[in-house]
Amino acid sequence: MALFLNIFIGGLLIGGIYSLVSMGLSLQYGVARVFNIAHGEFMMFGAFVTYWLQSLGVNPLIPTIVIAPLFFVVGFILYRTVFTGIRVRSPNPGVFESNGMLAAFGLYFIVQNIAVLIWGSTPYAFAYLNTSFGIGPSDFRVNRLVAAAFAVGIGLIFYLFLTSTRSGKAIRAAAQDSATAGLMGVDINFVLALCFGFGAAMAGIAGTLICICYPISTTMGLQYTVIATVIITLGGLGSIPGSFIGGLIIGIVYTAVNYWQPGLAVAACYVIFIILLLVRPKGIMGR
Amino acid sequence: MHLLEGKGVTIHFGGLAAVSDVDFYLDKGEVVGLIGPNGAGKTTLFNLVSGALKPNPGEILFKGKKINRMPAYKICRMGIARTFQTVKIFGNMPVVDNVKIGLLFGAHGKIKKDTNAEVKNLLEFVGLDDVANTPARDLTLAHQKRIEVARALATQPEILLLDEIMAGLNPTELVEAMELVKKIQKKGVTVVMIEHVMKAIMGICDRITVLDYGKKIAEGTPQEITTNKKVIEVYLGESDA
Amino acid sequence: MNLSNINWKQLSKTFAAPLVILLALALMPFYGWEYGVSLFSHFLIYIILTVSWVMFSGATGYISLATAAFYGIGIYSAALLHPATGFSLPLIAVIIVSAAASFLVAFIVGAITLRLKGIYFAMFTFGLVLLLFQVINYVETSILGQRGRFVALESNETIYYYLLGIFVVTMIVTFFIKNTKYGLALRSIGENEDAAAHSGVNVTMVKVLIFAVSAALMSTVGVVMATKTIYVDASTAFNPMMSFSPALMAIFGGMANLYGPAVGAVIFSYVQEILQTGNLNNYYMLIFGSILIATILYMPQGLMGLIQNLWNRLKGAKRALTRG
Amino acid sequence: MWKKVLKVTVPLTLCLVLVLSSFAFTSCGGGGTTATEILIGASRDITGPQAGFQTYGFAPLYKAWIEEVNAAGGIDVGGKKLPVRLIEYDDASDTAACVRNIEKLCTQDHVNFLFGPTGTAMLFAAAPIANKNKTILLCGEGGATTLEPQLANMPYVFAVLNYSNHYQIPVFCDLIEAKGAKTVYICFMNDLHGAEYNLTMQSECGLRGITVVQAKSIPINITDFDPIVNEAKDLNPDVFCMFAYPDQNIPFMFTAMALNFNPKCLLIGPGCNFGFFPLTFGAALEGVCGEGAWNAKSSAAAAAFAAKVEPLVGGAGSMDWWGADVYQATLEYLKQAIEKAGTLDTEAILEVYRTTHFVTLLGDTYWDIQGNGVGGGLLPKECYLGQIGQWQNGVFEVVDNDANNTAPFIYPKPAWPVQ
Repeated sequence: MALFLNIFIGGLLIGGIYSLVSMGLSLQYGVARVFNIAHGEFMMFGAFVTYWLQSLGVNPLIPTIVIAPLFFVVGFILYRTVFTGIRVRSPNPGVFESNGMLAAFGLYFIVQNIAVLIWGSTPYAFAYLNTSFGIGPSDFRVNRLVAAAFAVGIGLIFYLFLTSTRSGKAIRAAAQDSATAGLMGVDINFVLALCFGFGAAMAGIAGTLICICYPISTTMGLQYTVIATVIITLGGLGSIPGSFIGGLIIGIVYTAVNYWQPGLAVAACYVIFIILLLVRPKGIMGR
Repeated sequence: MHLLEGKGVTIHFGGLAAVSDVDFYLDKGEVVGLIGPNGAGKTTLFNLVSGALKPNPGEILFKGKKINRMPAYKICRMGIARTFQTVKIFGNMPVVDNVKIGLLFGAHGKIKKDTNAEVKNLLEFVGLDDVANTPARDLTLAHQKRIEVARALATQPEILLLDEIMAGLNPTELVEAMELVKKIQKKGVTVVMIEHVMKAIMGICDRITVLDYGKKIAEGTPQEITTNKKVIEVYLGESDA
Repeated sequence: MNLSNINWKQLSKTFAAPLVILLALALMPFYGWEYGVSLFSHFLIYIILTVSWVMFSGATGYISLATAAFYGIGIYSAALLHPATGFSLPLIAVIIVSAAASFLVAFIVGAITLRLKGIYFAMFTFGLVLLLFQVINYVETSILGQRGRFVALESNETIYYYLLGIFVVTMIVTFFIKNTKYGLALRSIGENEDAAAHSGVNVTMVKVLIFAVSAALMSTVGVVMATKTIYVDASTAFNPMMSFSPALMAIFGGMANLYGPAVGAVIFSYVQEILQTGNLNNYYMLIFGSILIATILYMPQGLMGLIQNLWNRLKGAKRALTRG
Repeated sequence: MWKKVLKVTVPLTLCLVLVLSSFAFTSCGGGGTTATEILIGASRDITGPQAGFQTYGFAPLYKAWIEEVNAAGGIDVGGKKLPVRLIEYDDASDTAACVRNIEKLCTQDHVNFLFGPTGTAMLFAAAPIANKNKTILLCGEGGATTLEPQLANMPYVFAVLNYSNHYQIPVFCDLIEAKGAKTVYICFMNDLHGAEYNLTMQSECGLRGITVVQAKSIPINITDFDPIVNEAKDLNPDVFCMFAYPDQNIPFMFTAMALNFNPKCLLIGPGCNFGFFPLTFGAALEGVCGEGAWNAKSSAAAAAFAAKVEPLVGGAGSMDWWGADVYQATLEYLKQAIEKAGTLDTEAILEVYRTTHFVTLLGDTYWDIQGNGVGGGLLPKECYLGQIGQWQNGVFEVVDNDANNTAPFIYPKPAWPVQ
């Protein structure tokens, strides 16, 4: 019973954070058609900015106020400069996708390298709300609860934005069919850049939450990108609820395998990824 | 026994029947027209015959042999070739190589002769011999459609499925295209063509099949079709092109 | 390729230069430049990996990030079959076994995954590297209680000649594929898979086969390199950079002709060497990334494509001049 | 046709240019043949995952030592004072790069000595190459049981650091056995380092009748320690061993504190031996054990060295209470060995290494030559200042059951402070 609770609730708490990490990637790939391998690096940068600010005595949740708009602008500009250029030059969407991914690889190297130059490659960690609360026979970390709640909150706000505002609807239209949306008077380059920006902002916020719960290092990004890839494949591309469900499932699987053999946790996620690609490549919420 | 025969061919796309319970047949040497409004399931039927899609339920027989579970390349090698509604050429490869692919893989052992000479013959046949070494993407749409025809013919087919090869052509090109189809027929190849250009259909086809909402609504000679009530109903409001 | 009407003059022109290069490379160990042998081995590794990568990914447009996985299979083959102590097969036998193993793995993986399009294929292949790393690491440390394995040390010259041999084989295979109907089929798949299938090309078979051939070549490099680094554990065998580097080198060099990938590989491995010994390694990834983005944006045909364009323009200008 | 010719000539020229430029590039690097200076080479992880050791490991010590030696005019070689020059290449913890660097250092730069690369796995790659090129390799960070049998055939390799069965774990097991510990939980990194400590711990426990309740391997990228700590709480072992790196040890500590897991003895390493541990955890570290060990109380020489080295490595946070003393001893021994040999001839210096005792900050220092006196060397147990340390009032006290002891072993460790 204790083990079940540990896995289930522990998994949900981790899954909440994972779903925020993957939501950004889902937007970037599902709508803007850029498979942003550097997603995890944006997250890592967010984490380090948070670390730096908290070392100056700021509450580690406060930096999100700065990080979100800052990362949004960076993402937006990046899309308008690099990816729009590639998009215009590509003869078909397939070529754009592969070239976009390769450019994202370039971005991954650059961002990680800059971070290594600034912070080196040693791990950083600090204690924030490092206490536990009990549910039945099990203990859980307060900081993870805070982070998961924060992640769910951000996800909800964004979901409302997508479903009820004009820009949100334009994004959803572009996700369905960017060519038609373009014909309907949606400025498609702007909307895609918007999505990329939102993706980057979410990565930044996710970085803050990761920083609260886990040790961070400049080389941690790719690992989270891989997990996020599995989650968005599981949940369905471009689907916010899909990212949530996928995140929670992966969170629970990850925690369960961690109880059994931590060495195989990432491998387990990957096996799920393989099975999924072969059985239902569209994902749970995919159309 | 018919050359090609379809029995109760059906396929669903997400609950929607794109082709539903269609029976059809082809006899050697004929030219059959396949018409119907947009979205009637004509191209889907081609996809089913050529192996891009698998019917469920239903079966397709080629010379009495079931082919509806076979992969596309095998169907091609057996002798059913096709062109595409939106041209699918190998754009960065020269025209010769486009045709050579069909000859080397589709005809697969059917040709003992010199392949280069055969490619040359085919290009002459469709009238592309003077642009043989140009990258295919640099050609006009009309020419690109002819590359597809040449590539399909290169596989030495018994049945050739032509998907709107006359759409978007100017009057001169149209006449040339009609000539080409007749020449193909003379070669002994059975032709099925999807076309919206009624003049062409009526002028060339021995027999016409009409599809609407995935169902076969009429079949017969051009004369029979033009007087068929159902067909007129379906085409009412559409131009008489 | 039509054998009946080979133009011998042209053939000699095509092959004269490669033979001269090959001869120069073969005499390398006799120049008395000891470190040169190591340096050129380093170049050869990346040339072979890059050319084999282009063999499949360049033609079909399927971006494979599994290079490190096959390279790692080679390294582990050497660790298991050519260890420092105990029963050891001769190196050439290990190379063959490893190539066969890699071919088999790639064949199976390819058969399952090559219907995945675009990004999914890339992610899948990259995941394969991580999966192999995690599983082998787990089995080695937690089940077998291994603390890494040791491979028998070979001399630098032996390693160099093995690599040179593999290089020649790789080039011959590439040349062969390019000039037979399979090369044509592979290109047609890259251009339009549907049309290829409906023209009678057994798309899956061609893709899987060439993918497996390129994987086999990649793994042989791993075998040879293992006899140089000697100590093998999962993290040294499955290094993700081994997946990224060949892709970048190929894109930078240009994939349109046979030499582009090789030139890209030499330039990049040389840059890496300079940065390493100048302790500017910190900037390697930065340079790597920037060049990657710049190449995709401004030089889509790669370095060789750029040179060719410039040359064509120069020639065009000259002609225009003489005409005027 | 021109296109064809061009296709061939361009790459050919490019290759040629590269080859020529590499000749030019390399020709300025050599020059070690005329003995006007003592050349020492090192392939280090300057930019990779182990780059931290450039600030708190072997590197700051050998850099300071070279500066000091050169300030005094160099090392006396047969009556002539020769300055020391260091050639340091970066390998970013990539084995292939490390091998290439060592080859370049030996065959092109003709270095007289090599300092070891960063970490044990790199050592495995570097040692055979150094040995093949007959260049003395003085290892810093890293050392392993697996290396021991190989040293018999590697006369040019000298490993200074203590490790699992040499002699940390036996000493630790003696300590906990004396206090009556009955059960142990082992958590280890699934790499060479972790696997060796795990195996040594298991066999040492077996000899003493201590039960190993669980031995769990963890991957290098683990982030979530809740499962491990929760399981350990259920099994309630007397002793918990964490054989991983700072990246894992720090989050483990946080988790153990948050979930209030407090075994009677906690052994953490490597990482616990570094100055940044007390800076991160403060009073919570009281009673936590680590591998090592030495401190200012070990000897007068150690006290002087500790005072000298702290500003060198950039403050208390970078103090290494495990290896710094032995790294320094390596350097002090090297200087005396060169002076005694009176030449830079490798074989002559090797002979000194095999036969001679010198006084360093460790006191009497000599090498335990493997392979019946013809192999490489390890430092014998008598030379070390300690094997196991325990944080007590901010000092990494040596708690070995012998003369090295600087404070009594605290068992059980106190409870975590209330947060």
